[in-house]
Amino acid sequence: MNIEGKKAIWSEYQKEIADDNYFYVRSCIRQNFFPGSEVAFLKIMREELHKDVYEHPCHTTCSGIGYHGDVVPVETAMTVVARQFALMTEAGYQNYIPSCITSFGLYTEVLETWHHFPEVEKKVREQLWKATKREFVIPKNLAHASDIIFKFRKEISAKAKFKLVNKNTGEPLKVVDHIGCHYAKMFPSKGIGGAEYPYVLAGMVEEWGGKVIDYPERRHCCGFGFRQYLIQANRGFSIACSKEKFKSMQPFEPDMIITNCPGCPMFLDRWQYVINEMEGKRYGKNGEGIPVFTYEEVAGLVLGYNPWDLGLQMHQTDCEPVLDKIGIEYDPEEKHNTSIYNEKTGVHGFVNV
Amino acid sequence: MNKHIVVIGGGTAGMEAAGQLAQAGFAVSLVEKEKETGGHLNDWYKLFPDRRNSSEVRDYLKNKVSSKNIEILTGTYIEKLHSNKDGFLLSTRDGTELKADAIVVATGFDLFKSSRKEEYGYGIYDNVITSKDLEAMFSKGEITLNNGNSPKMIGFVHCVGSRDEKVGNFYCSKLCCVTAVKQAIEVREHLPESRVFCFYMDMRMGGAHYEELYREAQEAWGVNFIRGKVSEISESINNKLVVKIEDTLAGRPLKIELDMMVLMAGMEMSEGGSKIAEQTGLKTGENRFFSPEDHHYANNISNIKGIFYAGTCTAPMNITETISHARSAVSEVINYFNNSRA
Amino acid sequence: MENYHDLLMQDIRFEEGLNACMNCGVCTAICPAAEFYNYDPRQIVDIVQSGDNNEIEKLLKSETIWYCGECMSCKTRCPRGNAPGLVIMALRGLSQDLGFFVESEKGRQQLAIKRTVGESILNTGYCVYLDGIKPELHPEQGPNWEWVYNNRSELLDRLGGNYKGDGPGILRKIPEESLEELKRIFEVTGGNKRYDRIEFYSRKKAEELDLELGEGTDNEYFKHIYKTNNGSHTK
Amino acid sequence: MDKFGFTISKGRQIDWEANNREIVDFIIEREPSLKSCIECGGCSATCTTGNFTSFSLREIHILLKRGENEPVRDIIKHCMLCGKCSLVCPRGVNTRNVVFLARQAFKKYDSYAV
Amino acid sequence: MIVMQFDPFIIPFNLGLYFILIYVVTRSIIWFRELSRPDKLRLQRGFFGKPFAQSLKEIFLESLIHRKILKTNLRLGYMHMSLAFGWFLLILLGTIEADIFGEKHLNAPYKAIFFKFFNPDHGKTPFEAGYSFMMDLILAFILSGLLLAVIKRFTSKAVGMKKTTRLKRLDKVALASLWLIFPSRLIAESLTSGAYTTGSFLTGTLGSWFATFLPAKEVAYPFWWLYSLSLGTFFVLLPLTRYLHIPTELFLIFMRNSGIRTGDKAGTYSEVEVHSCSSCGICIDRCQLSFSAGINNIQSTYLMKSIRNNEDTNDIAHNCLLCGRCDQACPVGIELSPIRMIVRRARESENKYTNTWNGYFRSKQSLPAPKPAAKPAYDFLPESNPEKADVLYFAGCMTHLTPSIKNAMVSILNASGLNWSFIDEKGGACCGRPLMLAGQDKEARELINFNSQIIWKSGAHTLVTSCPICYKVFKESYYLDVEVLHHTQFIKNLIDEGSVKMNFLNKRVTYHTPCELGRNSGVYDEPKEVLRHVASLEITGFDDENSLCCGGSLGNIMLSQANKRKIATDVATELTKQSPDYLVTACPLCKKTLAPVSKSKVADISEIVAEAIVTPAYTKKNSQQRKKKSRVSAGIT
Repeated sequence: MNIEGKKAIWSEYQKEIADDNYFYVRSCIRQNFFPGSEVAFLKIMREELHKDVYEHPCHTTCSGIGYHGDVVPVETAMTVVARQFALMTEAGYQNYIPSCITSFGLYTEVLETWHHFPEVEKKVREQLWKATKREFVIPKNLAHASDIIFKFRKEISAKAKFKLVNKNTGEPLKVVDHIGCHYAKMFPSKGIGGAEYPYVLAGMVEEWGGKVIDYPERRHCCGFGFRQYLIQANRGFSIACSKEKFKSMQPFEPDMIITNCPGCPMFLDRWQYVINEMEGKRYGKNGEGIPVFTYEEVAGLVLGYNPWDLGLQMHQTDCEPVLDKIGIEYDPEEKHNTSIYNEKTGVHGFVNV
Repeated sequence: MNKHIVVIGGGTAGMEAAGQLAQAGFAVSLVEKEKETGGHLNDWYKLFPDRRNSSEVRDYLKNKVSSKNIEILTGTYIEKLHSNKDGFLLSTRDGTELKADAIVVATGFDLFKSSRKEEYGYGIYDNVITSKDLEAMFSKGEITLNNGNSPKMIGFVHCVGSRDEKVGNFYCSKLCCVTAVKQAIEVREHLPESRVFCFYMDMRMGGAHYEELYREAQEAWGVNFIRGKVSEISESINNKLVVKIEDTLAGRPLKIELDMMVLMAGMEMSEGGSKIAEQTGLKTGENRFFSPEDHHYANNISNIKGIFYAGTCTAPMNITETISHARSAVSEVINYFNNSRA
Repeated sequence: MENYHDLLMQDIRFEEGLNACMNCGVCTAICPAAEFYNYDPRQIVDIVQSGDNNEIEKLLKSETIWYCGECMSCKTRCPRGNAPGLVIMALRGLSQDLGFFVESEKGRQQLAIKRTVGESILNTGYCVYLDGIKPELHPEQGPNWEWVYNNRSELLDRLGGNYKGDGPGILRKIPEESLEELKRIFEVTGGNKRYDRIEFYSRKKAEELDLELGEGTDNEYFKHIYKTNNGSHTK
Repeated sequence: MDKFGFTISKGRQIDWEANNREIVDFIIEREPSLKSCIECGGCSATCTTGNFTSFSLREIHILLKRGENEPVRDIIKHCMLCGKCSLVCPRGVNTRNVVFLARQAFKKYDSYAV
Repeated sequence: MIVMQFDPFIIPFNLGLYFILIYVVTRSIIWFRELSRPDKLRLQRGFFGKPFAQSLKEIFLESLIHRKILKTNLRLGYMHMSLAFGWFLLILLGTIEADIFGEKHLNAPYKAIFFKFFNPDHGKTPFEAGYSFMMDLILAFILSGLLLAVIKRFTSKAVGMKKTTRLKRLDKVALASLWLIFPSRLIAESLTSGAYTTGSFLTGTLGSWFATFLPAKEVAYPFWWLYSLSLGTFFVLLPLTRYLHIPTELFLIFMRNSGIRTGDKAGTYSEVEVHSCSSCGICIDRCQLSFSAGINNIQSTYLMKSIRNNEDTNDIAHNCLLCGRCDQACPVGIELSPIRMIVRRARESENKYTNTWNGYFRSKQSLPAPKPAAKPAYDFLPESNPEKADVLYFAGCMTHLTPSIKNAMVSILNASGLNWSFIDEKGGACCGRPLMLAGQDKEARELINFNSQIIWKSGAHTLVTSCPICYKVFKESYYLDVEVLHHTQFIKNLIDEGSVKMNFLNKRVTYHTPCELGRNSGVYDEPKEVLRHVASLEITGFDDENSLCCGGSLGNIMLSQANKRKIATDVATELTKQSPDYLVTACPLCKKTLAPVSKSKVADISEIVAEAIVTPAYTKKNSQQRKKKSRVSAGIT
């Protein structure tokens, strides 16, 4: 493989990202499954990078899961999105950063549609007014939270306490990057590095000392497929997709997976357990499993945060192998022992002044 | 006649036009940006459909322009071109100025830059090559992978950069199909043990003896034709190319591992051509090629009096068409002067 | 018969998603659903663009339009700039509005999505909310999830969440007035209408199948559509 | 698995490497004219059996070529060997013999399996 | 003068003779036991009665005189006759000679064969001389034929044949010994005669000449050995070589005359036929694959050969048009096409893949039990409910590819004023014949049942087909109580009844007899009569039994399009020599095959008739009304 070729492509997909004053919008799924990640994001932005990130207490779901579950009509979804924009406008912000890829995709789609069909935007404004008496200005800049971390990846590595390097061998960790489908597949120009060779996570990994591996099914969907997971009867499809990816990455013996999507890390994490239950197959080098991380978790680890503050204890596939390789200290006792939790002070991320 | 004509572009069309003009008694300057004339012919080893050696045609053209009436300026290209009442003034990069009573634009085409088709990984995966790269291998006489081994499974992707809105080309380059078939046969000749696959959307064999060549490929060389557009190419850990395509005739996705994939790069308006178009205000079409006054009966005539088109600067053409197009350009030049005298 | 093609044309996504298709199959080649389901987006687009309303009606009642996972990989590659995924979304919308969705096993599942995600949006302001992700309903979440679920409040506290709290933060309680706004948006923009239709046609189907359909998720019909897979969908 | 309420779906991609093309090889060895097929579908259009079912020789041929033999094993029996297809084939493929040989091939490789 | 009674050189001959006698007896017992019960009875009845006399006559005419060969090819016929009949006479008269002139009556056979050796000075008296003259004459007769045979071996043209059969090694040895018999006898007898100055114009003259420079007596002896040896060898090899046909043919004749036929399964009769083939090669010359397509390894004689040798018969069996031209010509009267069909069926009826006659015929019993029959192949065919009608028209697959014929038939049927219905108007199931031709009877039966249903339910009394292929199967393999007519016969009836008026078209036409209609169904006259009724029909020299096959026959599943075209081209050229206005045929497939390669327009009879038909408005109207009425009465609208 010729990396120069990729660099050439990456250079063609530069994306405009605001430097400060962000309006942060949470992700339903990540709040449930990766609360630590969103907390870590805010901590990094505010305490490490000293950026102004505002979170509005009244923002809600973007209804994206419902929209892609096809129970929420497109007009409704657009208006819900419009309301979020209105909150931003009212709070005096212009740079919109969703934590969720489905949301990011939805926002991009909505903006594109409005751009091509102004009459639709007009209608939505009317409906929003009718329903909430709110008005909005279209965001000046729309970026996904992972774009922001990518933008500041160098600053983060400057403060880093660890590198994505195997401390025993000195080899860079082999990292598989998994990009949420709705990050760039719909609008390649809206993703860093484009749709075919996204650079958003690869950039972080390289910056923090790891080595990204390119495997055939790199672009394959994790299989969430909305209704395909939400309904039990359809989950055979969902898991089959992840299995394809594991089968394809296995020969490369990756040390870890990094993702920027809400559902993907949860599925890639849980399906490893289910596949093992169903077929007795464990992936990763000598079957230790392939730990799956969100980009914030990785950033947090690099910055030396306590794994249990990042919520790594919520993973089904143990992350300890990677922690050991990197040489991160952690207290195994602490992992599942809630009684000593309250003594510890959490990384309270939502102090908002 | 003591008229002076400048022919821009020393490829097939330019050389043929220059030669014909010289025979008609014009003084001709043939301007070629490369170090030698011949254009894309220099990159092609054998020609479809008869698989004759391209040098034969090259020799024909060389000898055509070996006339005292023709001054050949290679390694130069036109910086400026403006018209005044008594003709045109062209200045080349090295500052020399050329007067012309008429101009024949024969700037030809550029091959589509296959790296723009990102999902095919040209320039990223070593064994993804273009039709041009393959021709180079043919003339070297050996087809090898980057590790020096000879490939067992070879694929050809048709329509790379043609009929593809994603890269801004809506049109069909029309010669890639037959080129693919020709090259597929040649590969089988070189590597009798190999299996060859052509991945096509439509087989556009609209030329003399093209269909026959297609049939030969099927019957004599056992080339496999799979209808569908290749969706993506990726590399497995043992450097095999994993190809994803729908076998549209079976209505099922198909996954196949190849050693080598050849991209049939389409034809695009040449950069040189586009530059001239910008400078002079010569009309170009939606496909970015020069658009002649009329596609039926005046497809050598430009929107500027005294400037004429020859060859693939107006649309994809094969060599036969290019040469006759160049000749018709010359007859238009002759008419032009006859009428202007009268 | 209704002119389904015209109805589809009214859907903005259809207009975005369908220019002339040349059946190159690039979408099917990359489609995860086509990889596992008896599914071919190319053929669906071909039927839709044929404008043959008989065929489109069959489509609206078929299983096949429900296989797509809406990953939109197809949109990336189409040489004619189509987005079969968007076409599918338009078809699904129409199928629900006309009540055709209950004619297929996969289509009937829409009720389950409405009752879970759909209602969660209006009642909690989240598409999914922690308390609803019960381990017994989600064995695939694994044993560790059971621990997470049972210790969720301590865990969230430790991680710096704002579980059911006021103000901003992880899993905070969404203010009533915000939920009210959502409800009104759904009212104004036809969201509720969609919900009602799903309920209405599902009830009719439930009677037809003689399955009891009460509120919520704990009833025969819900369990039926949530769990049945007649195995005819994959190879 | 009951515990989860679903099983992992099997892929339906045509996997070139995995498939076995002995049936089509058997046919082409004895009826080389099949190599010149251009998938025009003329045979399927005129087919007497196609008048009653979705039987399509064009599709069958493709499946065999790809080594997807199982779906063909039974369908191939639906042909009535009336020979109309061989009369309409623009490439002069002896389609009737193709079907005839396909049936033989299945028999042959069956009985080897026994 | 002492007469020797015995000499060791006769041993080879005796061994050979007794071996072959024993072999023939045992072989015939086995065959008889393998006969089916009814055939046994037929044979027994045949043995005492007219058939027996008939057989003897036939044996004389065919096995000895070779009348059929003489008819088709004089030189070849003469060759066979001289050898067979000549040898027969030689033995007959030889025995008599030995009986009269021998020292006692009823001698052992060798006495007759080697008479000269044991009675060297025989032939002195005028009567004796006269007799030995006759013997010499016969010998000369044989030798003349032998000479021809030798020449044929090296240049088959010499006996007026384009191709001759190829031999395997053992056959060559047998052939050599056969060739040696008579020359050696000639030389032996001559030398003996020379020594004793006996013998007649042949042996005598030759002998006395030998005697002038040879010790005739001594030299004679080894030639008597040679004579005996070659006889012995020939007899021993007989059962192992194609020469078995000589005795086998006798059985064949008896069986045939007792009314036994080949049938559709392998059995004694087919095996007797297979062994009766004399490899004369006449079938090769008759075969269009040979003279038009240059395919020379699949003709019936090779089929018989490879069956005898247990070789793979698959390609031979299937690469044949089944036009029946060879059946017609076979001098031994072997039912060649039926045997081909047996071979085709053989491989189909076994679930196991077997491709030699042996696999099917001999080791039937040793085959594993057939797998449980697969589910019916055509269960997708819908329930049929045809409209009631008196006359049914079944166009058939091929006619659907030639709409002009279909339309012609529709207008003719309308003009007929009959209450008719078009059962496969929207395209029906195939008639089943193509499957049968491929040996797949079981499958064909399903289609036959399906079509029978339709025909029964329609309550019709007549079924008209346009396609001879359908015609043959409807007539022979459907169990229907309707009259099956090919449209040529149907039109003929219309003409006879005068129910349809036709103009005489001022057109010159030639007629191509479709194999399935002519040779294979015996319908020769009706088409020609119909044609004569509407146009001036010219003969082509390829009429009736001698008609050619268009090449498109479904009988041959292996023939390439290119070769089909070659055959068709030759046929078209022959039939359009006198450049007629139309080359007319009575089969859609023939039409489709000939049309692209014929100089003259190619048309089906029905088209010509439709063109000639005079349709007064009323007939049409009436027919429509009647049709409607009957529909209503049948409760269909």
